[in-house]
Amino acid sequence: MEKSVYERPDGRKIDELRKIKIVPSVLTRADGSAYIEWGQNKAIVGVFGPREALPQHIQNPTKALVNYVYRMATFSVPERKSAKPGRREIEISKVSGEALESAIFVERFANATIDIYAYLFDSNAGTRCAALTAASVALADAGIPMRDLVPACAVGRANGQLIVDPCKEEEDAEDAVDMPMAILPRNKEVVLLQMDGLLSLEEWKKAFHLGLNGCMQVYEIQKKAIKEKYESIEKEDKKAIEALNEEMECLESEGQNSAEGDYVEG
Amino acid sequence: MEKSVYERPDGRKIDELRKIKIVPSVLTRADGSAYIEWGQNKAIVGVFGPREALPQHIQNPTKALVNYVYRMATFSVPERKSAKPGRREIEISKVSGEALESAIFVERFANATIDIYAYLFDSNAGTRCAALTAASVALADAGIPMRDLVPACAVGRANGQLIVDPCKEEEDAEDAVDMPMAILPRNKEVVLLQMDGLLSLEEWKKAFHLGLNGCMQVYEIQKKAIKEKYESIEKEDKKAIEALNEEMECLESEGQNSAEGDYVEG
Amino acid sequence: MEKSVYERPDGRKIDELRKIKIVPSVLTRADGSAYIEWGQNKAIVGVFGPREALPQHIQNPTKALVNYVYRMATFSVPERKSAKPGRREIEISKVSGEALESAIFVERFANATIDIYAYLFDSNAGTRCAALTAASVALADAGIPMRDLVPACAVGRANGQLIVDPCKEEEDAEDAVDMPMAILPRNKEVVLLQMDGLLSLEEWKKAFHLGLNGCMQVYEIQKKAIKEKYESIEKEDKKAIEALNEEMECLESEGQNSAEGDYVEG
Amino acid sequence: MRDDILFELQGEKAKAYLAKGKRIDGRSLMEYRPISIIPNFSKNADGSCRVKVGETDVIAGIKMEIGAPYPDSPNEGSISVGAEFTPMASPIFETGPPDEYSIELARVVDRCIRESKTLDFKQLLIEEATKAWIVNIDVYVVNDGGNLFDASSLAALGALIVAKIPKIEGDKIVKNEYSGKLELSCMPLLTTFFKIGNTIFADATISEEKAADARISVGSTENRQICAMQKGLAGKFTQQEIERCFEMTFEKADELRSTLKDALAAES
Amino acid sequence: MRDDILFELQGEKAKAYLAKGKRIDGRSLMEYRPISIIPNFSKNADGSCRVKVGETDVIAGIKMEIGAPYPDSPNEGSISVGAEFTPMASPIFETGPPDEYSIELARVVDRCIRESKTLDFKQLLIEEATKAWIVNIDVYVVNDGGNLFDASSLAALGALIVAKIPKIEGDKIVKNEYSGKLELSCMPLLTTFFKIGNTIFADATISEEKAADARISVGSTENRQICAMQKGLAGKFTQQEIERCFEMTFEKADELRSTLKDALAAES
Amino acid sequence: MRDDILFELQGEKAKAYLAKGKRIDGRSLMEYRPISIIPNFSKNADGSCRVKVGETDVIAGIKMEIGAPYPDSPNEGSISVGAEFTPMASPIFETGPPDEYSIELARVVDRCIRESKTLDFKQLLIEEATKAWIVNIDVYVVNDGGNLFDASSLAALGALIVAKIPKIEGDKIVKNEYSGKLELSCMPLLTTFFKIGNTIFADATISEEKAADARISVGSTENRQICAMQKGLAGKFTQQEIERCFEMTFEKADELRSTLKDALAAES
Repeated sequence: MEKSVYERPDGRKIDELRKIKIVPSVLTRADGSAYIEWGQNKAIVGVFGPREALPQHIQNPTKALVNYVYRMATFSVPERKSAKPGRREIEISKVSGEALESAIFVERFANATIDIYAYLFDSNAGTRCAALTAASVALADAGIPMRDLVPACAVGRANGQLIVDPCKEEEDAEDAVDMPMAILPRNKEVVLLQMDGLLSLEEWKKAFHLGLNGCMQVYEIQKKAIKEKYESIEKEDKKAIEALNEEMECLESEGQNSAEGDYVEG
Repeated sequence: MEKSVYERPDGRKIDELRKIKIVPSVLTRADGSAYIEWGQNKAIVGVFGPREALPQHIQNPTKALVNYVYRMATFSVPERKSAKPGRREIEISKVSGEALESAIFVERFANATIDIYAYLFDSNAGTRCAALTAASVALADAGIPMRDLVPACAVGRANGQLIVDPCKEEEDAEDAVDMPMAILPRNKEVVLLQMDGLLSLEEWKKAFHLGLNGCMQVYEIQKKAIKEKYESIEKEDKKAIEALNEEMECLESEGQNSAEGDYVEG
Repeated sequence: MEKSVYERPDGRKIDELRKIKIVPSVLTRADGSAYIEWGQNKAIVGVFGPREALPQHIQNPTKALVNYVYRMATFSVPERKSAKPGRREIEISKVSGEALESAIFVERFANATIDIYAYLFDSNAGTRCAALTAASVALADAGIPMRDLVPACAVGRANGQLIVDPCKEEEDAEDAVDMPMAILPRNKEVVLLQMDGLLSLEEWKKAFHLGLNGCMQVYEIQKKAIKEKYESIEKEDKKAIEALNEEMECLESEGQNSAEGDYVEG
Repeated sequence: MRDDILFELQGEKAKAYLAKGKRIDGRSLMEYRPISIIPNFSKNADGSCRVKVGETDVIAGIKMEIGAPYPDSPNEGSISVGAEFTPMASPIFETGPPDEYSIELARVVDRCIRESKTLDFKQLLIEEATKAWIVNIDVYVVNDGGNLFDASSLAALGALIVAKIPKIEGDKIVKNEYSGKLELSCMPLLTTFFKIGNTIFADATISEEKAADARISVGSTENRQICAMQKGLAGKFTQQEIERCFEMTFEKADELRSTLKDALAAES
Repeated sequence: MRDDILFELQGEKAKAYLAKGKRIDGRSLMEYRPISIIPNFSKNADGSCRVKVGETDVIAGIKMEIGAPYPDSPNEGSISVGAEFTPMASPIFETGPPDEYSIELARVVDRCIRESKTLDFKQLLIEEATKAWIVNIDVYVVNDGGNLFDASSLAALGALIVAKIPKIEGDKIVKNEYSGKLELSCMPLLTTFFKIGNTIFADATISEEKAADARISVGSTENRQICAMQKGLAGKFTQQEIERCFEMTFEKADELRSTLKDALAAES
Repeated sequence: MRDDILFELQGEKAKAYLAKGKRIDGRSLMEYRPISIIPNFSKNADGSCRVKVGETDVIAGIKMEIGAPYPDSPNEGSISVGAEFTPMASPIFETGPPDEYSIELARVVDRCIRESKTLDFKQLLIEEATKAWIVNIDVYVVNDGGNLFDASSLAALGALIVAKIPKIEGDKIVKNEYSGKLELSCMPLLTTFFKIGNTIFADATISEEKAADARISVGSTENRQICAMQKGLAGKFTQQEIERCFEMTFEKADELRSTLKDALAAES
């Protein structure tokens, strides 16, 4: 897309993502799951629900709670992390859960909870985006009705150059900016957006454009992963197909959603 | 009252309190509240209730629970306090809550809780007395029926001299004694009494006399604060008056209480 | 039993237990209790229940929960222990509770819990066995129906010699092995078995034999303690006898149990 | 008391007003409520500031502590921001360890200060690799009247501006004596925008906030640099909506900065 | 088991008796239940003592640790008192972190020892500013038969009296060897008085305690000095009532002290 | 999802099969499910290994840290084993502090490694009394398909075998550089046997495990030494039953060891 003299440590173009591999249905005891490799990042996501929210006093009679838990294994980072969840993990859990909630038809499941657990076992920048990207695939795998998948991707800056999907080395640049984002691809609406670092308004616009582009690429990978799973299942299990079918319909047909949910054209 | 050669660091007489300012109704989301400045001490107290005590198994079918929480902000003390509540704060919360319970008609509110939160944002000795003094004003502001207000005041000793309302410097004296107390003024009954330091029985009697005297001065300041509020509200809000009116009646008429509550002439 | 050149630090024979003293009914507020001195080890055990398990969601409709809590006082060990329970205490609590559950007719008490609290106040090796040994006496004291008592005893190795009931000095030997075990004596079935250290299969068989022997000795001491209590009570309290009577019957008659419970000849 | 059901009803009303581009209290969409600022609220703090934005009431205080620099930046001090939603601030808060709400609040306030580079962490060094200042900033929410992010950011900045550096003798802090002031190179502030339906507005009251679909906080400096962003709640923003917020952010942050400056000038 | 409802009924009965100046167990108002004291209950403790007052049963143990003196008292050691209401002590206690009951108990026992100045903290110094003894006193409540304050105070004092100071080599404690004993300058003890209706009495049983309106604990020394006070529960005391307690406190504490001395003499 | 009631029904079925000496999935009583092993699963770990045994899925990772040796073994490093049952592993796990299940799992895995003496703790010393390696081994349970002890033990051993020792410069670890490998003198592994009725079998599925009366884990080495034992659950074993398990343990552990060796050979 853009040309630049900046050479990325891993030789990627500035708008090129690292290699991403997504495998749905990797766990047997969760209702849905997905494994993701995103560069060095490795995450497993398990989904449970909709199931009764407990204790009762946390139940919401108008919608399902979305409980997202993001955790990093002690050995997943260069310096050993404490086994106790840190404040960073708690903040990421909160904003990621809110991002997913925007995609789920939560209003269909009164008093329920949808629990999403995302664990990182290896990491190299961009873990919250990797986990979130896997999470909506796991939700689809669990047959939970969604308006859309939620692809995520970070944009960064290193040595004056805006780049998509920065790696750790780029994240540590002197002038680094880190802007993780996630969208609902159909209308390109932003459901997660955070930013660290200094940007002018003009730079922000360019960065946002790069990020949107990255998210759309991630979206294709998500859809392909679900489709492959769908095809492999087709030969084995009639019943499971129907649930996924419904999912795929929901993701591909546009006009229907406004009628089904509270979706509003942005 | 007494004459002495001892000169107090802030020039006060031995039976003279620091400057006290009480403002009721400073919070909008609590049911009642008060702000107090007592020398350098600054506290805000918020009251909620009577409301249902939860979880259910803590409910008492014969009376309301009184849950008093005393906390100091991390920056309210010379050396930074941990954000985690300490054992001192927990002990003070317990005895202060018991002191207030003696004044509240708890038997009228089965299965309920009355929650009182007192936070100190600046301090210089005597914080538990300042917080407790503000708390009964906040309870009155919340319209919670009480037998009496609960003024509090500490007595101390420094350089052989008994003094009322010691400041930090006096609290750190070699021979320091610290005796915080709180009373129900009408019958001068003691509802909070603690003591650190060495005293003979004779000294204790003198100290107690000083303390009673201090509490009675605090009582006048409490009543004045409520009265001023009452007058300022009168012009604005008819409905709120009635609740406070009931409070003030309860505080000023004596004969009635024995009939209404389980009050026993001491 | 065996002869050896190894001399034990306290002069005991290799199959000789330290002095054990058990006193049932030492607490008045628990439903059952026992005090044990086992060498330097001193433990007090209190039992509550069967009582309703709370919160409700932990209840099991088919049997009583057995909640065993093993704790060491901060001053009970050579180096001060933190007041917070450690991982060792939690593991011992789990396996000891499982051992006792095998003896209790838990299926008779749906939705109930039986809480067993064992505190060590002095120690010198073998504390889990001492606590467990006292616990089944305390359960009997509480009148909780059991298939059998649960005597416990450790086996160890020091300087190449297998020994019963090792003391601290023996536990610290270069080639030390520590194997605590507990049995249901009637059929010599193992209900607790743990092992630290290196053993060949042949050594293990010898060690196990020593341990069984030790447990049977402990069993006699348990029965004697209950019997003495029973006799002393006889003179005082008619009603209490009946409960204990039932206990003793249950422990001494064999044929009956299969009919009463789910006991299976091993 | 106004209980939570009442707030929900007010939320519905707020929604109806906003759909017509109006607000219950008569403010325009991008107008802040009256702001009052009390710098140096706590004498025992090394810096402190109480800020009220409408009914919202927060108190920030700073304590400087001596600590060891992080191994990977041996010549730098650091900051640490904490937030406590006191249980008196709202009928629904509870005492207890910091929950996800207060953690998010603290981390976004921290981000705005840290990423603006207003504090030169190298100037917080006392002795290479062994001693540096840790600037502890704690924000207490005393009354939650909505828009806690902006009020907390304002209070934290106010506290930083008036903060003094304790005097050191040997390894210890000398009580009540100071060796100078913290130097700040700019005045970073958060401004937060809320969305209900298709309406975007600033400085939500608590009833508006409870009815809001989405929220975006933008940290910026007087040099028109964006230094932090945080989107919150389960709603979504289009690119145009976000850009609209950015256009407002510099203007609104400038307003807040001049209110703060006035309060500081009045104080001294 | 005697469950809590049973205790409440007994409480009503206790109330009726006390209204007539009598007690269910026939004691006079200021009479203590039989006391038994076992010093050196735990060999691994540096000092320990088990105390039974009627059905109440508590065990105190001491561990001396080497720690750094507080910066503001570089030539002093310190004490630290903890209390644990074990769950076997009563049907209603639960395992878990120390609650307000055990914290109050520990702090009042601590206050009585600390404020009496029976321990000279300067004598606990090992090396100025870097090493001093921390005297950890932990009290375990094994059976709650009422009046835990007095029983715990007695057990803590007993443990202190028999406590030995570990031998040090270099920076480490040598196990099972001691370099001397803790020196105490006096024998501070708590005596607690309870109020039901207008009756004041000492050493409440658990049923009396559950029925009590108010409680006051007074710490005193054999020199007739008051060193600690703590009023508890939601009742109230008049000045005369408190003075009446003070008059009794010295007498009752003297009784307890001589019981303790007898037990120690029997031991050695 | 297969919910827990479904598992219970399957448990009943498993019981019926086992009573006839058979298993639902057609395995023989002592046969393990297919095992897949991925060494070096995490690059940021100093050693790591993912192990699947049937549906059971666990990931072990190692981080070496520099710490002070224990005072009573000044020339030794140490190991520390943790286990986390992630909430995705089963519908009934919850996030939170390690409970008794994960603590037991971690401690038995630790025991098997530690007591086999496969790691010479003296070789973990960096500098006497002040610096030594602490080998942190953390096991994450990702899917609980039964028999977590054996899978976790296998993953921990796999991680240890591939573990590298970080390079040190001065007091600090140099990131991504290594000075060598951990040396192991043997390959200790747990094998766990379950009992339903009078049938003893290995490698229980989750439904078999839920129906099991008793469990015994035996740690052993290729030298036919037993290095750890742990009996679990509320059932009981006779001496003959235990001896039968021991006879199987060496054979089964040898099988697991050769599976592990194959996986490691394939990797390099």
